[in-house]
Amino acid sequence: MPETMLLIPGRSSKQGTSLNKGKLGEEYLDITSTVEIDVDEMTRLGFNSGDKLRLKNHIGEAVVTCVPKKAGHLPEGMIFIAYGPTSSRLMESDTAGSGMPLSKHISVEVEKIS
Amino acid sequence: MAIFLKQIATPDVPMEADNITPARFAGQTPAGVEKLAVMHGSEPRRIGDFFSVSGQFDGTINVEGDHLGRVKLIGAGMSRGVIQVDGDVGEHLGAAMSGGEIRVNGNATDWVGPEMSGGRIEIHGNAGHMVGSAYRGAAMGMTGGEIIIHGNARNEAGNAMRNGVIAIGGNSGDFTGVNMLSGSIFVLGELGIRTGAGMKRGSIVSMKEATLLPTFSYSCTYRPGYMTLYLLHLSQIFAVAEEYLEGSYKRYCGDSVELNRGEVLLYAG
Amino acid sequence: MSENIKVVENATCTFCGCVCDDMILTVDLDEKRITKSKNACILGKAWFAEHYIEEDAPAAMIDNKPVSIEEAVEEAARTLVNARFPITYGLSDTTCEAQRQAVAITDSIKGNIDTTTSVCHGPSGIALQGVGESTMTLGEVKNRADLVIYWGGNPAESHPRHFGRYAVTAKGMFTPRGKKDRHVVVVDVRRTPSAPAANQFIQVKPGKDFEVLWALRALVKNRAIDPDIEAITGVSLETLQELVDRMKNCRYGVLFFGMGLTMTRGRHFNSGALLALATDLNEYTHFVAKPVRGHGNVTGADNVMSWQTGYPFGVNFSRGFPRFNPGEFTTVDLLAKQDVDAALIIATDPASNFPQAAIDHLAKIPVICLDTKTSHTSQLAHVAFRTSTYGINTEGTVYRMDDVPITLRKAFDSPFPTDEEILTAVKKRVRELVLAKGRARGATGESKAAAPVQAI
Amino acid sequence: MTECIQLAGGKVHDPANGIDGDIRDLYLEQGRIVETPSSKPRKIDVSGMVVMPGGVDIHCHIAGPKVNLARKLQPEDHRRDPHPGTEHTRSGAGGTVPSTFATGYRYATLGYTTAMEAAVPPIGARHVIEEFHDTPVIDKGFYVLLGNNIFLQQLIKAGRKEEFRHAVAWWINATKAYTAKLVNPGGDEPWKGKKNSNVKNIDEKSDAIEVSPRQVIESFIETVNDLGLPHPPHIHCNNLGHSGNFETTLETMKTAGDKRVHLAHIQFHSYAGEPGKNPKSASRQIAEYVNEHPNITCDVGQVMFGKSTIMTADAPLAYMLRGFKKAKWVNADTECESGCGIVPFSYQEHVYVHALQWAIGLELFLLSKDPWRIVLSTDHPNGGSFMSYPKLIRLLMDREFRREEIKRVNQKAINGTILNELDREYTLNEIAIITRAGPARALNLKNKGHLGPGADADITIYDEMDDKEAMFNAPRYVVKSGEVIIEDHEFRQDYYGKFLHTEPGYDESIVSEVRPFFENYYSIEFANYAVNDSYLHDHEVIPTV
Repeated sequence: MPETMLLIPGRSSKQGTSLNKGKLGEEYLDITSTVEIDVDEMTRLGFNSGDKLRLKNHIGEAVVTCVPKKAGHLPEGMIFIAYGPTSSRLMESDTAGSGMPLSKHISVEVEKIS
Repeated sequence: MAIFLKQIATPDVPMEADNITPARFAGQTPAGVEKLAVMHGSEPRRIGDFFSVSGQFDGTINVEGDHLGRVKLIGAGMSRGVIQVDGDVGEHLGAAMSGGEIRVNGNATDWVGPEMSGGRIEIHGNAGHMVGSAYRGAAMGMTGGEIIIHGNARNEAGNAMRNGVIAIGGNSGDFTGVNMLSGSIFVLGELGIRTGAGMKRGSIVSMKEATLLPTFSYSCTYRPGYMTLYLLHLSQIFAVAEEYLEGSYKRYCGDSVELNRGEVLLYAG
Repeated sequence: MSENIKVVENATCTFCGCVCDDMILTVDLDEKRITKSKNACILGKAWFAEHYIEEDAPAAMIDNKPVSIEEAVEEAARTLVNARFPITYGLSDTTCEAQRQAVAITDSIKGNIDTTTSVCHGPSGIALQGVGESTMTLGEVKNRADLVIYWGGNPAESHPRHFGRYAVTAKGMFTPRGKKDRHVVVVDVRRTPSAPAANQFIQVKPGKDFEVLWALRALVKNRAIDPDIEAITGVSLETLQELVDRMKNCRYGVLFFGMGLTMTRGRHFNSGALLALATDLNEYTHFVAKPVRGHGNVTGADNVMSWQTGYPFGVNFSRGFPRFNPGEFTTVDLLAKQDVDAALIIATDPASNFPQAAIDHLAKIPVICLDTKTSHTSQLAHVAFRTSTYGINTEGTVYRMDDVPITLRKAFDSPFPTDEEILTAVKKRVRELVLAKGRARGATGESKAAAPVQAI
Repeated sequence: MTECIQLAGGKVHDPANGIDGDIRDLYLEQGRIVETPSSKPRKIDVSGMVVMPGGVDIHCHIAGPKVNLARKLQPEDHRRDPHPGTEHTRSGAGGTVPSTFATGYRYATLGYTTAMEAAVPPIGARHVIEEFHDTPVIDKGFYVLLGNNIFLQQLIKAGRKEEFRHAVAWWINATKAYTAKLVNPGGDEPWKGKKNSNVKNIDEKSDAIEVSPRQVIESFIETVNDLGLPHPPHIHCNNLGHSGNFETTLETMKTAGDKRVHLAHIQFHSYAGEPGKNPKSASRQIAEYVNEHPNITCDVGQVMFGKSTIMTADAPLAYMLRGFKKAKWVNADTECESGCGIVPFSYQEHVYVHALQWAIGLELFLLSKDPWRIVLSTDHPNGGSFMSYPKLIRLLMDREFRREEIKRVNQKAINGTILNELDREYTLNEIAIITRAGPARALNLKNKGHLGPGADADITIYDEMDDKEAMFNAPRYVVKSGEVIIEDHEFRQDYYGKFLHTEPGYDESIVSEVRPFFENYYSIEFANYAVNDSYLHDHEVIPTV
C-alpha cells in the first residue's frame, strides 16, 4: 500500500553548490532526486537508505532515492527534497491568482519500487 | 430579437473582448458589430474575425462557442441589457459592471464580477478564483449587485466586498470573504479554510460545518430573519433544501484582529 | 596555476540575495579561473570556483546549430515581433542594465514580462500591495535589532552569511555584543539547520503558519485566543503569549520570512499576515519585516520593473501600456494555459523548475534563451545565446534583498557578450521591425479600424 | 546634429531679462539660445502664442528608493491612469506616482523641462541616478538626505566644524548630489531607537545622539553656505503637519540669520493652534518673515484636492497620518542615514484640515511680496500630483475661479483664514517667475529659467487662452535643449535630459575619518559606497558659488 506523505521541496547547501557545476550535471540531478525521510519513519515503512521510491500524485510521478534524516528534524509524514526537475513533475500549475504554484506542501503517494 | 455571436474561429492567444457589451452594440447592425474591435494578443482584430453575427439588437446579446475560455472581459463595464453566454468564458467577466445581467451556461474562470457595483451575474457551472473580488492593491471589491454561482467557486470569493450578494450553490475555496467590509456571501456547500479572514463587517453563511480561524468566536445559535427571505429567493434559482429555510444557525463573530463586527453563520439544524 | 594573477577586492557575490560585497577574489588570468574567494560562504565559494569559460562553446545557436550572433539576433527579433503573445521571463540573475533592455523590448513588442519573483516572493509583493510593510536596510538589523525572528526560511543553507553579516552574530552600534544582545527565534515546520543558531525554535504544523500569525496578531491586540490553538497549530498558547510579550517589549524587532510562507497554501495571505503583524507591533515598539530574497538580483528586477512600468512583476503590454495581474500575466499561469506563442527567457531555467504543464507548453513554442551555461531551457530553445556571467565577467548594478544597489566589479573578461549587449542588439532590431510593421499597417488603414478599447 | 531654429513672433515672458510679454524672435542653435544664428534657421511661427522658459520644479519626489516603493505599493492607482506609448515614446503607468517614463513625458506635456528630486538617502543615490536614466525629456538632479546622518551628527556633537564641512562635501561628491537636504533633523533616532517617538521642538536633544535639531540646522546652513553649493540647505522643518508648528518654522528661519536657506513645502509648516487640536492658519506670520528676509527662498507645497501619496523621510509623520485611516502604510529605515514613510492619501474638500491646508497654501502665494523667492510646488505627490499645476496656476491667476472653488470647500476652515479677502491675481510674468525664473535662480542654474543668449534652449510655447488651466495644461510646443520634443501637442521625438550635480572641494583626509565608522556600522563595503562616474552619462556639473 502506498503511504500518503507531505513532500517539502526546499533549498539545501548541496543543491546550491552543485547548481554551480551545472543543472545538467550528474551531481545536481542526484541531489534533486533524493528525498530525506526521518530515520525512524523509514524503519516503520520498511525503507532502506538508497531504496528507489515512486512518488505519485494527480499531477504526475517521479522516482527518487531515499536517505535517512536524523530523528527529530522532520515531523512524521513529511519528506524533504531539494528543488529541481523532480519536484517539478509533482507540482500543480494553478496559482490561485497569485502567480505562485503550490511548491512546498505537495501531497504524494510514496511507494518503494526496489 | 437578440444579437447572436457564434464563434467561428478559435483564438490562438488570449482575446480581450470588452466591446461585447449592450452599450457598444446598441444601434449597430450585425455588420456594424462585426467591425467592432477585439484584441487578439497584441493584435487589433474585429469581432467579425472570430464570430458570425446575426439578429437584431434589442438589448440582449447571445454569445455561443466551444472555445470562449480565452475570451476575456465579456461584459466588462456594462451598465444595462443582457449577455447570455453558451460555453465556458474567460477572465474578468462583467468586471466593474454597474447594471444589466450576464448569464453563463457553462463555467467561468478567475475574476468573475470583480469590483462590480450593480447588476447580476449568474454562472450555471463553476467559477474560478476571486469572484466579486477587489483587484490587487485595491481596498474594495464588489460594491453592489448579485453574483450567483450554481457550481463551485474557488479562492477569495468576495475579497474586500463592500456590498451586494454572492451565492454559491456548491463549495467555495479558501479565504471566502477575506477582508470583507460588508455584504453577504451564501455557500450551500462547504467552505474552504480561513473564511472571513480580516473581515470587518458582513455575513458569510454556509450550510455545512466549517473550521474557522482562532479569531472567530461563537456567540449564539438563532434564526436570522433575513435568512429565510434570501434563501427563498435563492430557492427559485437553485435547489435549496427545505430545512435550511426553517433551520437555525450558529453565529460566529470576527475577525477579532479587525472590528469583530462580521459574522459567519453555520447551519445548525 | 600561472603567474598571471590578479586580486579583486570588494568584489560582489551575486549567488544569493545577500549580495555580499566584501569578496577578495584571486584570479588566474591565463587559466581564466577564480582560484580563491576570500570571505565567501560555501555557496559563494562554489559560485566562484565552478565558474569557468567554455571557450569552444558557440556564442549563439539556432535550433542547436552554431550561428553568428548577428544571425541569432535577427532571428530572435523576428520571432518576437511576429508573435501575438510573446513573454519575457527570468531576469533575476542579470544586471539592472540588462533588465532595463528586456523591459524595453517587451514594451516594443507589446508582450508580457515577468520575473522569477512570481515564483519566489511574488506573493509577498501582492501582500505589500494589500497591507504595506515596515521594513529596513540590513545594516539597521546589525546596528539595532534585539529581537530577530526567522519564519519559514532556512538561511543557514540558502543565505549562509545572513546570520554573521547582518542579523544574528553581527555587532553594531546598539548591539556591540552581537548575539548576546539579541534574542533569536526560528519558526518552521521542520527543524532546519538554521534552528541551532536560534535561542528558540518554534515548530508549526505544516500549513498552519497563517493560523499562528493570525493568533499572534490577535494577542498583540489583546484579543482572546482559545487554548485549542495548540491542537490546531502545534504551538501552545503559552508559547505564543510569551513571544508576543517579547515582541512588544523589544527595542527594535525584525521578522525575516522565507518561501515557507509564499509557496504554501495561503501564499500572499501568509506573507500579508506576517507584514500586518509587524505593522501592528509598531503601536508598541519599532518593528520591521523583510522577505529573505533568493537570487542575486531578483530585487533589482522588481525595482527596474516598478520604475519602468509601475508594477513589480507580472506585467502585460498587449494594449500598448503596462497592466498588472498576478495569476493572469504571470509566467506559470500563461504557459500552463497555453496562452503564449513565443518566449524570451533570460538567465533562468524554467524548463527545469516549473510545473510540468508549463514546461510542456514551453517545449511547443519558439524560445529565445540567454544563459551562461547549457540548461534544460537552452536545450529546447529555438535561439540560444551564451552570455557572460554578471559580477564575474561583467560590471553593472544589482540590488541586494533590502533594495540597496551595489556596483559589480569584473574579475576577468569572457569571450561571450553580456546579456545587456545581446538584449540591446535585439531591442534595436525589434524597434526597426515594429516600426516597419506599424507603417505597413498604417498604409492599409488596419490599425485605425481597430483601436484598443477600454482598459480594466 | 541639432538644427537651427527661429521661434518667430511669440509673446515672450522672460522676467529674468526684464521681458514681459514683448513680441520677439528667439534663435536656437546647438542646444542654446543665440543672438544670431550661424546658418539659415528653420522658422516656426509662434505668433499669438506665449513663450516662456521651460518650467523648473524645485521640489518633487520622482525617483529613488521611496518613490519606487510607493509605485510597487499602489497598482490600483496606476491601473486607472495608463500611459500608452507612441511611435517615439515608451509606455508607462500614471497615477500619483507615475513610472519614470510617464513622469518625464508628463512633465514635458506641462512645459516643465527640469525637476529636482528632493530627498534621497545617500545609500540610494545609485538607485535615483539609474531611474533618472529612464526619466525622459527633463534635466534632473537630487538633494541628498544628510540631516539625520549619524556620523555627521557625531561630528556636530564633537564640535568638529572643519571635519564636518569636509564630510558634507565628501558625501555630496560620493552621491553626486545637488545639495544637502534636512528632513525632521534629529527625529530619526527617537523614531527608530526609542519606540517610535519623535523630537517635539527644535532644541530637544535625542538621548542617543545628544544633538538638537537646531544644532544640526545651524551646522548645515553654515557649512553649505561656506562650501558654496549652488542651492542652500533644503530644509523640511521639524513638526511638519502639527498644529502650532509655525513657531518651529520661524525658529528654523531665525537660525539661518542672514545666510541662504530654502524652506521646503512651507505650507505644511504654517499652522497655528494648540498641539493635538485642529490647526489654524499662520500664513501671515510665515509670509511676513519670508517677505522681510531676502536670504530665504521657499516652495509652497500646495495641497490640491484628490488622490495623493504621502512619501517622506519624515517617518513619524507618515505613521501619524496612517493612524487616521488604518490603511496600508510603509515604513522603511535606512541604516545610519534616514527614515521613510509612505501612505496613500486623499485630500477632500469637506474635511476641515484638508480645506485649511489648501487655503493656507493659497494665502502664502497671495501674501508673498517677492515672487522670486516663493516657488510653485505641491511637494509632488504629497500635496497632490504635479499634474495639478495648471489648476493651481488658474487658482492664482483667476480671482473669480478661486472664489468659486472656495465656495466648494469646508467653510469653517475658510472662515479661519483671510483667503476671501485676498484679491491678488498673479500675472503671466509672475507665473513665469514662480514656475521658472525664480526656482532657476534659487538653484543657481544660470542657464535655466531665462531666454537670454547662452541659456539652455528649454522653451515652452502656449496658446494664449482665458482659461489658464487649459492653457498651462497643453503647451503647443516644448523645446528641450534645442530639440523640438512636442509640436502641435504631439511628441515628435524621444529625448533624455541631463543629470545635474555639483562637486564641492574637500580635504581627502576626511576619508580616513568616515571609513572606520562605515566599517563598523554600515552593511556594505566603503569602497562600494560612492557612486562611480559610469553612472553619469549625460551630465552637467553646476559650479559652486
